Amino acid sequence: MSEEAILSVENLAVELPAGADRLFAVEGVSFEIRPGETLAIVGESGSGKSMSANAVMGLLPPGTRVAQGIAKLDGVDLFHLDEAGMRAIRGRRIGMIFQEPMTALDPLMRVGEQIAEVFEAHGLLTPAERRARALALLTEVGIPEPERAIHAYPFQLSGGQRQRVMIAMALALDPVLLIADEPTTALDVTTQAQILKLIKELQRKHGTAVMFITHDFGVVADIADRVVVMRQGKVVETGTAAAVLGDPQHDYTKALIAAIPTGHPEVAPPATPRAREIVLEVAGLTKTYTTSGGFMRPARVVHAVKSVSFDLARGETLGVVGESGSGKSSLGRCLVRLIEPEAGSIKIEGAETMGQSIGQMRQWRRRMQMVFQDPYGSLNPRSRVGRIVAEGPIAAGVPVKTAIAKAADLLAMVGLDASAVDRFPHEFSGGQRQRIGIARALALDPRIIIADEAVSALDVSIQAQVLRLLADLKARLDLALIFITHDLRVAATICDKVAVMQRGEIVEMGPVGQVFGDPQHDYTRRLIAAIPGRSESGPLGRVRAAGA
Amino acid sequence: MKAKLLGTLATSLVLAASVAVPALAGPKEGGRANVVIQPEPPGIMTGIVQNAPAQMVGGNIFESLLRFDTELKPHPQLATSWEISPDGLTYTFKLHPGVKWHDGKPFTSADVVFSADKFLRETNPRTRASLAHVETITAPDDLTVVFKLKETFGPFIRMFEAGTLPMVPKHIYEGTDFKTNPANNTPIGTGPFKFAEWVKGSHIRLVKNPDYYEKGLPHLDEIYWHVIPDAAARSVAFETGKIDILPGGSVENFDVARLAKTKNACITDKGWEFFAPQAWLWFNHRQGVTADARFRKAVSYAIDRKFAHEALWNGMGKVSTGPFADSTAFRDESALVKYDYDPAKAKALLKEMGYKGEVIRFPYMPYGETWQRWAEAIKQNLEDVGIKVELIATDVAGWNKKMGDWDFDISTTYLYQYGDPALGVSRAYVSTNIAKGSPFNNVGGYANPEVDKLFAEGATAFPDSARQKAYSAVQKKLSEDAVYAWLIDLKFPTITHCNVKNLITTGIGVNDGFKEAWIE
Amino acid sequence: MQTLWFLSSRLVKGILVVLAIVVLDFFLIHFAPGDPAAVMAGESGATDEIFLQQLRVKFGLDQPLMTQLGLYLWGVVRLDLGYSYRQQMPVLDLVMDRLPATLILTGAAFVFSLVIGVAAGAWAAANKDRPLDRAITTISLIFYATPLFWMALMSVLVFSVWLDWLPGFGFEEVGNTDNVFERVLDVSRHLVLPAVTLGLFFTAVYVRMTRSSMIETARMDFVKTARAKGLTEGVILRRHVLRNAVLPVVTLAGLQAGQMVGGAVMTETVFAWPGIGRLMYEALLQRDYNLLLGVFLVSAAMVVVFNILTDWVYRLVDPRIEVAR
Amino acid sequence: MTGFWSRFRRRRIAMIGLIVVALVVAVAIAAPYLYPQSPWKMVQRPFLPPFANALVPLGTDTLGRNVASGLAHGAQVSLLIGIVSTLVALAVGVPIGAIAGYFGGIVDDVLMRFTEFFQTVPSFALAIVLVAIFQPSLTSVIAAIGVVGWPPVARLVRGEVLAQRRREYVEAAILAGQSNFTIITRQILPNVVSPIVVLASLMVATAILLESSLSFLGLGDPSVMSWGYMIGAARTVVRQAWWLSFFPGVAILITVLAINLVGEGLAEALDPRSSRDHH
Repeated sequence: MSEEAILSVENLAVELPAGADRLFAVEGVSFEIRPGETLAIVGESGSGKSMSANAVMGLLPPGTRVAQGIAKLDGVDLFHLDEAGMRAIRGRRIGMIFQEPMTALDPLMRVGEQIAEVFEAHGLLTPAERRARALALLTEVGIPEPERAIHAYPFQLSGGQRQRVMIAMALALDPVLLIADEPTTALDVTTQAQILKLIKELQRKHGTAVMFITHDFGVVADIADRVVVMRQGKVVETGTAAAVLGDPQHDYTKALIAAIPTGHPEVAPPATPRAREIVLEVAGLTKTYTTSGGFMRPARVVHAVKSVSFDLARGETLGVVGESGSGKSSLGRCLVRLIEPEAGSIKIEGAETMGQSIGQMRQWRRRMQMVFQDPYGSLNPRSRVGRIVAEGPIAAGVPVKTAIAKAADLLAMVGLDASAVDRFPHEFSGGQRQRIGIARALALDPRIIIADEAVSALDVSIQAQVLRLLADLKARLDLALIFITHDLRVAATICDKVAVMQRGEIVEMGPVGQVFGDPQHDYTRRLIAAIPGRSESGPLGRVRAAGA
Repeated sequence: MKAKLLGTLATSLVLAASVAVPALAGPKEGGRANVVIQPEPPGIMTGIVQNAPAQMVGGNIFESLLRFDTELKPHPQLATSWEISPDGLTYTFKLHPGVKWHDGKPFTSADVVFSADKFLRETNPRTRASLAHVETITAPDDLTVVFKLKETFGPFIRMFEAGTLPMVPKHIYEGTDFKTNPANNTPIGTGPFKFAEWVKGSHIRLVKNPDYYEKGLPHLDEIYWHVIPDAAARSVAFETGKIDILPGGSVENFDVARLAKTKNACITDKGWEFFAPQAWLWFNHRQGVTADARFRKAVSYAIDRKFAHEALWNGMGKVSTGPFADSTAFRDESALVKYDYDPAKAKALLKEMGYKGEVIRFPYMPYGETWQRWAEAIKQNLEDVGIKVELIATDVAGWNKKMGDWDFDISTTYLYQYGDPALGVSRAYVSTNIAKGSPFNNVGGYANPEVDKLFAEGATAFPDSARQKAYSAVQKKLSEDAVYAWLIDLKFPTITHCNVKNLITTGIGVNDGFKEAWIE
Repeated sequence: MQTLWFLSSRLVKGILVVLAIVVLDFFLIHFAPGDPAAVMAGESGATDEIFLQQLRVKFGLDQPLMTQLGLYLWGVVRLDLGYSYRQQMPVLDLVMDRLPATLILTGAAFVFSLVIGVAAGAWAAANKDRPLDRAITTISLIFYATPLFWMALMSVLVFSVWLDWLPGFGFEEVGNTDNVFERVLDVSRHLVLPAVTLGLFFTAVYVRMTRSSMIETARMDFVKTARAKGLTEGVILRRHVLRNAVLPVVTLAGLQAGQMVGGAVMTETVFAWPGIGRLMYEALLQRDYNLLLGVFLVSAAMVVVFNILTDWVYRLVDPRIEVAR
Repeated sequence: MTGFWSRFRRRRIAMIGLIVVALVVAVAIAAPYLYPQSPWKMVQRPFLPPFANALVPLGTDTLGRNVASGLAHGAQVSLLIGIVSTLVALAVGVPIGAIAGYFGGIVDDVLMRFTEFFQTVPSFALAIVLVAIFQPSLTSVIAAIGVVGWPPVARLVRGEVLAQRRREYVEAAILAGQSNFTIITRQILPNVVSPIVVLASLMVATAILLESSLSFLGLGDPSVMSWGYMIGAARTVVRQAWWLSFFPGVAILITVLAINLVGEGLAEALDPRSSRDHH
């Protein structure tokens, strides 16, 4: 505490517009950041962490306003600056990067010009110098071929590259403070690791203070010096990273940390291994997408799924992991034939389903049901929950009344109140909706459940509950489970076997312990290395090592 | 605006210079007439295209042997004199010497024979019908033409009018396909004006024929026919001075009264005597209630012609009382049974015949506002006495088709009578003229052997007193039967600025009016 | 190469669309009651069956329908749109005579509506929910709801008849001058009322579209990024918001081209503008099949060209299209 | 629904629009009682100016017919044509758009080419042709307006269905074994209703404009009094009797304006952004 804080926020309150579910988005929030330090603000969705950052930047969404508090930057209260004064601070004293690098860049402007704009905004340098600086910045953030990239449009860059451009822009004028609002959430795990590394490096080099907003304790463990934990607009705990992660004081923090997937199987394998009763056998499954070029132009071929083979036994859980675009979701959809595979064989309980008619397919689909990713999009907003769950049986010919009654039972089984039957999806929280989705999948008494990123959209505490429910149901109903996820920690927690996919192919498959403990394929190794919070030297790693 | 101002200034300077010369009492030479043409004609070669706007323009380019004044008396044109043999069978014409076509070739009797015997027989059905009475057409010398008839045909002399028998150049058309001859687009005539240019959708320009055979004529340098498709725009054009002359039918009747009151506007209903258009209501005699004379009489009583005459036609023309229009020869008022506006009589007749509310189909004539308003008024008149009417909207083609297919119960129409019952009246009444496909024959399907006989007598009887007898009998019979409901003997007013002088001099009005016209 | 490819593929597509339209229209119009021979003959005031038959033979109307269609299509391929029975001229000549006037009118109306529409829309969006925004929105809504022909009628009444500021009809004062400059001036004066009247409806459309698109775009993340750079609101609005917001307006403008040709029928009729809109209405009333088809063909082709041009402009403005295709 | 109504009510301008529309509807319904005589009936001398005679408050036309009566009866026709033709357009456009959006691929291609095809023909010109061919009558006018009106519906529905199609609840429905028809009608369409309702309300306004344009050109049903007819009939006398074209023009303007205001109010009240405020 010897050094003077460059930013200190005291007793901040942000008022929400009338009619919102609470009066203040943020209330009584205080924290400070010292030069060169990384402060992580952690919390689940709705905790007010982003709102606090936006308040500091003076970029609150319309309708909300700072009701109280001071934010001192170099002794000046930001909340009492006029618009011009605030403009002089933005970009120059405080830089900011956002979650979605795709939408955060102007799609119609070359990235070089977008970087140069920062200098222009503050009336610095000549156009030629601005260009030169932009080039230097792009080089510094590690974009390949910066001379070409400077002329590129955002859509021509990958997600990681775009985020690098954002960082270049944010750091162009050497601000004393960088606000990073969930900057890696939308990125694949390997890219995330690279970006985190880049931020760290730049911070070291320029001595910038970083205010890092995230929901991921793994990331916190990797990057933070100090941590502020927020919940429902209030700060529940503040301290050094080591202290908060290693010895959380508040129950909420404890719960959050406990909910982090440990990366170790939680369900003990059956005491007596029984004979594997194969329910699903997949061989040589292939699906390619051809973007039609028309005449004179070569067609582009993308292998979504390429010669995938595996089998699955009753009571088994197969994890399918990989980064976005690896084909893991396509695989899941091919299995239930939401996408028609072009080659291969899918045998359910020994019977071939490929090449069967739509009518016959309906029969097989009852054996294999799916739990979807998006808790909002996967439930029809205009249907009542009971009806949603009962739809399968109704379509199969069960009388509506009977089906709805059964739906109520199922809802109870997934831990929801029986009154849920008559309500609409929007009346439920994200976790509850995923439970409804699970109930729906169970309604047709399937043998196999495919869960496609079923917990990715959930807050970590909810995630743990849903995972537990799935594992529990699987055991109780003796189901086979295919669990598709990008999160290796989640996969390690719930799966027996794991398949690693890259560019449509399974590059490595085997028991979880074997794949994660002793990865054979280079890609698997890279994935594992990129898991945040994994490093043994980080606070979380130390905690974990000590606890486990 | 500025450019116009400058132009005006320049003109007024020139005018100022010429004012020094004392004004002459006679016609002023030179200048341009701006005239409206509506609709834009498909062509102006009047031997091929016979519609009204084509005739209006073409009448200045093409001429016939004679002209007819407003009393329908013949006057010399390309013929200097003519002679009818006492038996009424031989017509001998002496041609004007030294007449040249616009391309410089001399006009001779061979052109007359070609025009009448070859060209118009092929292209003009109306002329063909009249020429059916002709036995031979011969040219004893370059300036003499002789028409020999098979039988006497009373109205024969009226054929030699510019619209019916225009002279076309033999040297250009002989041996070609008349309809596609390129000269149709750059017509060559003998008239006082020559074709200069035609910008489709905009204007047609005629210029003075300097070699015209009548010395000192024409007075005007050029005529611009402006195409302005919107009626309101035509009125504005007249008021703003862009247009000097609005020929009959070029503005809506509702606008006529207003325009007539504007400054420097002169109005006349002369110039329609030859055509004598008469409007009436067709009845379909073939079926339904309209086949019943009592119903037709009821309708005739139910229609308030006076209201329409005043509200829709500005009191121009006359309320019709019978099948012969006011200026048509052999009209006999005393022979007619008349149907004045009397709804009570109409109701009584309907009751007597036991009309049960059958719906009458009325595809009215789609010739513009006035006709639609009139149809609405007629429908209202009829509904007031209890007749149910269904108005059917059509376009010109659809209406022609409906009429030609006899797919109607009543409908409005008007036809030219061409001054003589044999030319323009009998066609709507004689049973020999009932044929599907045309909207201009005996569409109503009225068939009465007695009437057929009387019309035939009237056409060929000689002399005129014999014709009058037959026609008086016909008028009596037709009005007794209430064959159609005759509405109004139309006159289409010509509106000009008052400094346009001497425009309407003949019975076909504007159609050959520019020869003697001048602008003060 | 990309461009060439784009143009040729769009052109092929466009030609196919136009040909299909011709075939459709051919059947549609021939389905109509009314015999063109009767119309032609009817003009002469009197006629007989021999004459009608002559006309039918002359113009191939006695042939089976499929033969007529085949002949017509073959003609279109050779750029021969047939012969107008009524006007006694080749259709192509008639249409081409009238086309420039329509192009001038719709072109002027298009530019007018787009420029004013986008400017006013942007102005309104920049002042969202302030009196200025309300005023612009209200005025544009009124123009949007006003029947085109009524507006035309009222504008002639006010500006031409009562105030006598502008000519109310026609293309030019015929034969007044041979001076090119004076002629241009003259035509421009005649153009004002019809072009503005035709353009006002579309102006209203573009105002509304630009405004909502601007407001939508202003919510985007990259606008927040621009603010975080410290740019002023004015720069953000012009450089980031407007450019992005204009894209959907451009697309809409391309689609509206067809509507504008339709609107031209009305405007040209009221203002006596010698364009193809008026030609079309006249042709229809006279059942001048070949002429009608010719006008249809040309106006559909115009729309296709407009669409291609719009796509082209879109490609210039939006770099994403080039690669995405 | 109550949430929707309170959101709608909050917009004052939309409420004004709604009140005006309600008034027009009331006039349309009351027309036969207000003016039991036919609006075609010639009741007074022609060209009687407005406010001169209490029995004909808005004056008389070229044939001495009551302008006020024409306006009232015209309201009936305008609304009838506006609503029915919109329904026709929906009946054609919704299935085409839904099928194209749901099945995608070649079906989509074919249907959308078909739609594009109709959009390429200048729609007003097409309407003129259709009405002329089938002869002007209430039915042909409604059909023509419907036929030129459906492509935007199809495109909108296709877009919305396409967006819904990608949502996982549709995949869930397929896995539940529901038929395509059930999925489209029971699952997807209810979620697409809001934008369709908004578009439909605006289409009613457009249809009224289109009908008036056709009537103006003389392509209206000659037996029904409509506002467009009144203006078309008054065009030639616009200078001596301004009220004949002025009043019906204002009637169209106000009605179309009001419907547009209601449509915009609907759009905002049904906007997913504002309806999502409960989470």
